Amino acid sequence: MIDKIIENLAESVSVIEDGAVVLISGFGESGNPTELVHALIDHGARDLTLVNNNAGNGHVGLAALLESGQVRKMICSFPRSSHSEVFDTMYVGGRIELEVVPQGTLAERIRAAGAGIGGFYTRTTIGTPLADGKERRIYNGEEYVLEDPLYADVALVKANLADRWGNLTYRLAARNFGPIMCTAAKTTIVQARQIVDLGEIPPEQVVTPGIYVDRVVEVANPGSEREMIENDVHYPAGGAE
Amino acid sequence: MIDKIIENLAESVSVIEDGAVVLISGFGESGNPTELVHALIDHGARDLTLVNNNAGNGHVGLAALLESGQVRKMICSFPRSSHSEVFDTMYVGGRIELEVVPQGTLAERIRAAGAGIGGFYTRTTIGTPLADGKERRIYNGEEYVLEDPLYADVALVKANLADRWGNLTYRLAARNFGPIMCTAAKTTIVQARQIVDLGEIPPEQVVTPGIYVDRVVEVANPGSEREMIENDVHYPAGGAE
Amino acid sequence: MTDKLSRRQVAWRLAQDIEDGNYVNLGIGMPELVANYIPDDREIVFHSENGILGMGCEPRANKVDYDLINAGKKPVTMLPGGAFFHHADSFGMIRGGHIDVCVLGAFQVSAVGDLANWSTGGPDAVPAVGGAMDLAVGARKVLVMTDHNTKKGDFKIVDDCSYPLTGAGVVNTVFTDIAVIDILEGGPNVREKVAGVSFDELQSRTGTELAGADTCSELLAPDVG
Amino acid sequence: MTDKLSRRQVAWRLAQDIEDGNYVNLGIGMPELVANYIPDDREIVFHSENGILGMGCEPRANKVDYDLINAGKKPVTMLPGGAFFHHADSFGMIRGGHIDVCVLGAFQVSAVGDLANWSTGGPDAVPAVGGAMDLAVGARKVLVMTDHNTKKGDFKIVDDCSYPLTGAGVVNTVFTDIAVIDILEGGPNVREKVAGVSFDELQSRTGTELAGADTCSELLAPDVG
Repeated sequence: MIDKIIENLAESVSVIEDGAVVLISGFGESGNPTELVHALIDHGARDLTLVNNNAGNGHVGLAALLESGQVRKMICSFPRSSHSEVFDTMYVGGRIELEVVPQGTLAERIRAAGAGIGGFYTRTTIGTPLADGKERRIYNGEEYVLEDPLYADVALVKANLADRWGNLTYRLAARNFGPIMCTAAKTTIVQARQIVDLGEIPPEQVVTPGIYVDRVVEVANPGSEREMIENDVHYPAGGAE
Repeated sequence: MIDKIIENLAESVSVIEDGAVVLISGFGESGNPTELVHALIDHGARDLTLVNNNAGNGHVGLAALLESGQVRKMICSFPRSSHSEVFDTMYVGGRIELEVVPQGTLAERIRAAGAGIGGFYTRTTIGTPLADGKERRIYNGEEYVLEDPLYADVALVKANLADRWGNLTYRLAARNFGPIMCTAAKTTIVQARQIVDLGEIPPEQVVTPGIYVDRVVEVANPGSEREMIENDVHYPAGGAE
Repeated sequence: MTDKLSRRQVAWRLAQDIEDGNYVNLGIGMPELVANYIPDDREIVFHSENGILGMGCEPRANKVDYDLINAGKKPVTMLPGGAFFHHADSFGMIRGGHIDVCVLGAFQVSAVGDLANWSTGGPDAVPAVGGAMDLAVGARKVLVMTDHNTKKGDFKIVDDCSYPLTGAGVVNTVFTDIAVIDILEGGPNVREKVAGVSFDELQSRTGTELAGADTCSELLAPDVG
Repeated sequence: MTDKLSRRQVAWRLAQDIEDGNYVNLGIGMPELVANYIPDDREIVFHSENGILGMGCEPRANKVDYDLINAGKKPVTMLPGGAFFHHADSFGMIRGGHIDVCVLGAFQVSAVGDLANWSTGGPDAVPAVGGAMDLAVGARKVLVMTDHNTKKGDFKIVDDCSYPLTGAGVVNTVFTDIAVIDILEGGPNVREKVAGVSFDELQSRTGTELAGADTCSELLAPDVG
């Protein structure tokens, strides 16, 4: 019998090893697997490479994971934000590596890894410093650069509904990076707002088929990073002192 | 106001020009835009290149379009089938060109064209004659070949629901090539079983967003090619005599 | 006699150039103002790169849902006919040439339409690019919305960008507080300028040679604040 | 003493090698029989390359819906937990290494696991490849189900394939009517053979050198027809 449901957060992330490349879903306030990220802080795996569109806010979620010292490198498209002081300080202090990837190329590199594509050409970055040193090729008279897949060991993803096969749906625009990140990691760990019976998600409405998902944990009332930041929450409590 | 709904089939395909590359959705009996294909026969555009997984059955739909003499070249993964006598005869008689592309590479080439990807590497065909002459590259110690996007002028696609913005859903496994073909053509023409009011398709359940669709025509009770073949229907009537 | 437009007026002016039925992506910040000034008889579908088509206006305070935000991470609403999709599909839409118009800000625009809007190249700056490079190459039309000069009075429309590029040869038209300038094959061509600024003065405030002295018309906008 | 299995028995034997929880693609034709013999205590998710996960059995006649067919174009049903997706996603799933097992037929399998199953190379044949090349490189395990020899008695397991390849070095195990042969690093190794065929006879019916004479066990299957 297939049952991907894990009873608690700690167990769900217990398989993450030192040195792992970890994809973390979410964009802004939507789709962040904050509880899984906090469980990863407690778990303590080190020397991680994180992949997210941004680089965390405040002192919770991804920013708290950076602050914990467990992260060697950040791959993202836009590290700067109004509350990205943890990353900013670490970067300026030389305490973290940064790879900046245009947002669409980041998404496509993740998709390529999941779909068995070994590399692809895109016009994005042509004429910019981010194309320096990259192989080029002409299609339809326009220049393209070659980009590589972005393989990962682990994906931490937030979904809305999930079932024991790992089928997923997402709420509204919280879908963002979730579906492609699920495909690209050796182990995909999902926090879902609600676990439903098999068959409750109509097959035409499944967004991520369970084949891409390894572990599902229910987090019925996920916290809001925005509210945590407004209340100056640090994870773990007192961690910044 | 955006209104992509066209009142009749003849008008919907009237924009197709001689020499067009035409993507045709469908796999087996599911998802074939038979009525649009018949309208294209009546329209009469010539020197076409068709792209479909197969090469038509009986003397209706895609096979009838081949039989009409309007097609120069067929791009597909599997031209042979139990009722593919029209294609078989034309091919053996040297009256049509054939490009055989593995099914996954065919799908990915179509997706690449729609997604602004200029080419991609895949392991598929390595070690086979279909890789002859193709550029190679190593990823993770394995050999990959370079494949090009497959750009098209027109896509003829069968959907289930559609609205005036061109948002689409598909029935069951009739989804197959529809969503990617919609993205890859300059002009995408859709026959839908039912046109619904804007907003009736929930935004999380839209499979093809209207941005990819140019023209929608309602065909409430599409014919079954399988039944037509059983009844030895020829399109147009008497066309084979 | 108008000698400069407000930001809202620039947004209004740019909005008049967006056609009925266009699929439009508005960059974060100033470009977002454009949504307010689309003429009532035009139906526009707004795209947001996080995975939305068919965005509506800001929600009322009691309708805010942080799972429904735009690329600027601000709460939005959905119009009937909208759709959600994932990030790879969203950028496939952008790169694949399906977005009719994108509106971006700029640090600099060059005479051949190069755009620099992501980095001032300072050694200590944290580099951050987001989706601008994809939009710059992917959108059918790239419209730039910017002040004509920096606060210090430096040129923003220049022979060659000194800042790192976002995209090369991508800009179609620049909408500034004093002019509308099309980047044509032959170079920048002034389509409109405010009455209070002479062509010579416009040229003196621009770091590259402008054409259109004899053909440009008056840049006008209603008092939208 | 069994001297050969029926096709259904080969399907049964192969089904025993599919593990609980596996995602499995069954090729068109003979491999489809495998679905009937999965042990009751194993939950398997069947994939069909036209865009289905979670296929169930054949529908009753009054439940046939030709929008719900498998890659062989035959009507199927859906199990609770199934999902539909488009062709690019379906082959991303295959190429990306997400399918645990695929079962394919073969014209020839070589000593190093090359598979030839799409073309006999004849000059007049209409070439047709379908999804076999994607499955051959993409599935984690490729299991081949075939008669041990052709109807004419020719070898199908050979030193080198004479027919055009579907994939190079992709086959893990070959299930024939008289043996189960693993393609190991050192070459083909007989895991099981029917009692009615001696190892020497098996070798004589095989076009490449076989190992495992001392270790192979008996190939048995119940009378499944």
